[in-house]
Amino acid sequence: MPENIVQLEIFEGPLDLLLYLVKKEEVDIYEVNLTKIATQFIDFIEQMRQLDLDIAGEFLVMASTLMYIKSRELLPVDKQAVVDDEDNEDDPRWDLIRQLVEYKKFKDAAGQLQVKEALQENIFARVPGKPDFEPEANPRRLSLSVFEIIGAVSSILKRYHQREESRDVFADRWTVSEKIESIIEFLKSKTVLQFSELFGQATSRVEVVVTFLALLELIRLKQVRVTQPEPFSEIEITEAPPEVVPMPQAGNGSVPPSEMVDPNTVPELPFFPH
Amino acid sequence: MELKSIIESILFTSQKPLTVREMREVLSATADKSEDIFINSLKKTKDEELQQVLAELEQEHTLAGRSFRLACVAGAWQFVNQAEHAPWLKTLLGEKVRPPRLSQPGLETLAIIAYRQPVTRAEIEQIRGVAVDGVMQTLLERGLVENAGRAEVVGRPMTYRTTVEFLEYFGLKNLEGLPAADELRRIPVTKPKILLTADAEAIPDEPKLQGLDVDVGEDQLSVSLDAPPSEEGPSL
Amino acid sequence: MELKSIIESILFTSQKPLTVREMREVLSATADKSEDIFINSLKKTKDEELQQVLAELEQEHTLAGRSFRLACVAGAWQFVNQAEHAPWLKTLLGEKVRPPRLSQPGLETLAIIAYRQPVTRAEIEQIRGVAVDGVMQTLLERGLVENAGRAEVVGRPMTYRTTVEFLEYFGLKNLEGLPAADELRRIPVTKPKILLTADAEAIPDEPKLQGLDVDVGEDQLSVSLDAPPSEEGPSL
Repeated sequence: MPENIVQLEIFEGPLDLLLYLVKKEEVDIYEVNLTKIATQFIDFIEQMRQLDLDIAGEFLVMASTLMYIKSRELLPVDKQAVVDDEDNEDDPRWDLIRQLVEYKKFKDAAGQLQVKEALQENIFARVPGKPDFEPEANPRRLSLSVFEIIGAVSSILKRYHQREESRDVFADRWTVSEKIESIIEFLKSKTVLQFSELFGQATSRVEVVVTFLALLELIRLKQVRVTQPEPFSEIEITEAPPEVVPMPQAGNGSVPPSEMVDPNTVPELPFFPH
Repeated sequence: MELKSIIESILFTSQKPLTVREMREVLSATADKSEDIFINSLKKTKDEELQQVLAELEQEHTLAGRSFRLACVAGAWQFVNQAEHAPWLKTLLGEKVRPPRLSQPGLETLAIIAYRQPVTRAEIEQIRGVAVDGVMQTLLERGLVENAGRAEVVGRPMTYRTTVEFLEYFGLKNLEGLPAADELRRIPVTKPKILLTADAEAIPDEPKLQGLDVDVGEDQLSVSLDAPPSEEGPSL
Repeated sequence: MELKSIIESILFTSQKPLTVREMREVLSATADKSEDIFINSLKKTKDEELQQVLAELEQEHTLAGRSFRLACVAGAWQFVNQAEHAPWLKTLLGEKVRPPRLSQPGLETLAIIAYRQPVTRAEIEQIRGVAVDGVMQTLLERGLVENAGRAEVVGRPMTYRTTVEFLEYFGLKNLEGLPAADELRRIPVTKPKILLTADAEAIPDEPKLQGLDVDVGEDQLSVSLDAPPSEEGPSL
C-alpha cells in the first residue's frame, strides 16, 4: 500500500487513519470487518517502520490494540472469552468502534466550522460612516438657532451705542423705553406678534434699531418669549407666562420684582440713551 | 445574482454616499481582480444601467416602508433614516455631531461679517471696538468665513464674507434667512474716515441701488448687501 | 411609529453591533431627555419585548431576500451583507483583517471544546486519540478558548471552554447555534446488536448498505461517512 505512506502526513492520528481505512471499505462503520482493518493498519505501521519513519506513539498504541483484537479472533470459538451481552464494556471491539464513531462526528463538526470560518470572511457588517439622518432631521440644523446671532448683534449694538452716545445718533422721537412699552401694548391686543409686524410701522431706520433693541431687552428680561416654530419660518413674539419669569437680581439693569410681574411697568434701562 | 442586488449591497455597506461613477469603479476594479465570467461582465456596466437600477432600488425601498430608504443627495446615493427616529439616533450617536459652540466674540464677529459682507477687518474692529485677530483666525479655520477679495480702497485691505458652511451651521437657506436681515443691514454705523472717503468717491450719489443699497449721509453710511446669488442655499 | 421600526432604525445607524441591553439603554436615555408621551412610554420596554421585535425583524429581513440581513452574533445584533457580494465589498472596503485560518487539528479540537465544554485536556485527547498540547496553546493564544476552572475530579485538572471571540469568529448567535449541537453533546453511543469481526461474517447480504448513510439497530444511530466538507469554501 505505497499510497498510504505518502498520505501519512495528512492523518491527524490513529483514529483518522482508521477512519480512512474504514471508508475505503465502503461499508458502515458498525458493519466493518475489524480484523481486516486491523491487518491493514498493522501492515501500514510495519511499512513505516521499515522505511525508518518516525512513528508517533499513538499509532503504536493503536496497533497493539488492534493486534489484541485480531489475536482474539484467531482463537477457536470455544476458547474465546465469553462476552456478556448485557455488559459490553470489556469488548475491545466495541470500545474502538464507539471511539471511532465519536471521533467521526467531531471531525464532521470541525468540517462545518471550517465552512463557517470561510463564510465569515465574506460577511461585512454595515458600519455607517456618519449619521444618516434625513436632511430635515439633521441635528446640525436644530441645536443652534439664529437667536445666537441676534444675541450677538444685541451685544454689538449695546457697546456701539454706548460709544456713540455723545454723537446723538438717534432722533429724539424714539426711546427704547417707549418702544418696550408699545411692544407690551401690542401684545395685549394680539397674542402673537410676527417679527416682521414689529417693524412694519417703522418710519425710519432709527426706529427699527430702537424697536429691535427694545425687543432684545424684553427677551433678556424674559418679559416676552421669542420662538421659531420651525426652521426658516418667521419668528414669533408672545408674552412670557408670568410663572416662568425669573427674578433678575443684582447687576446692571436689574428690576424690582414688583415691576416685573406688571407688564405695564416699564423698567428704566440705564443702557440706552433716551 | 443580479446587478441590482450587487449595487444595493455596495450602497448598504459603504461608509459614505456613492456617485454612479464611484459605483462603476467598484464594479470595474472587482472585475479586474477576478476571473469569474459574471463578475467580469459587469466591467462594461453603463451609467444608464446603473441609473435604471438605482431608480428601481429607490422605489422598492420606498414601497417597503421600512425605517430607512435609499436617497440621492447631490448626485451621491446612500441609505438614510426616516426623520422621525432622530430622538433615538441622537442618543445612540451621543449628539457629538456638532463642533463646540462659538465664543461670544466669535459670534459677534460672525454677525458683523454676515450682515456687512464683504467687510474688511478694520470695519469689523471699528464696529466691535476691539481687535479681532484671534477671533478671525478661528472663524477662518472653522470654515465659517472666507476671503472675499481685496477692497478697492486705499491699501486694498482683504475683505471677508460668510461661507456655505456658515449657512449650514445656522440652518439657514440663504443670507436672507438671517433674522431681520433687511432692517439690520441698514443699521447706521459710522465708517472710519479713511474708508468713508474712499467709498464716497467710488459711489458718488446713488441713493437707491437695487441689491446693493448704499446711502451716503453726512456721517452715516448704510450698506445693504443682499445675498449674492452664487451663495444660494446649500442643497441638501 | 412602532417599537419595531425604532429598533430597526437604531440598528441601521449603529456603528457597532448592539445587545438587547444596549438597545434598552438607548430607549431609556431618550425617554429621559424627552417630554413626548410616546417616547417616554418606551422607557419601560422589557427585554422580552425587544427579543420578540428582533425575532420579527430578523424574519422579515430574511423573507425580504434582499442583499442584506439582520444577524445576531454572540448576542449582539447588526446588519450584514449576504456572502455572495463579498467580491465587490472587498473592493469597496478592502480585505478583512483576519488571523490565518485554523488548521485541521485546531478545528477538531475546537469542535470538541465547543460541544463538550467545560472539558479537560485528557477528555479532548481521549476523543481525538492524540496529544493536543500545541493546538491548545494556539487556541488559547487566539482567544478562541479559555480556562473554565478546575474539574472536581482526581488531580483537579483544568477545564476549557469557548469564548465570545469564538462565536464572533464563526458568526454564531450562541452555542445553541452550533451545527448538530444536540447530537454531539454528551449523548452516549449505544452498541448495536452484532459486531462483525471475522472475515466470514463480513457483510452477509445487505445491498442497501452499499452507501454511506446507515441506520443501525434499534437505537437508530445514524452515521455518515461522507467526506467531511473540509476544503469546500463558498464559491466566490
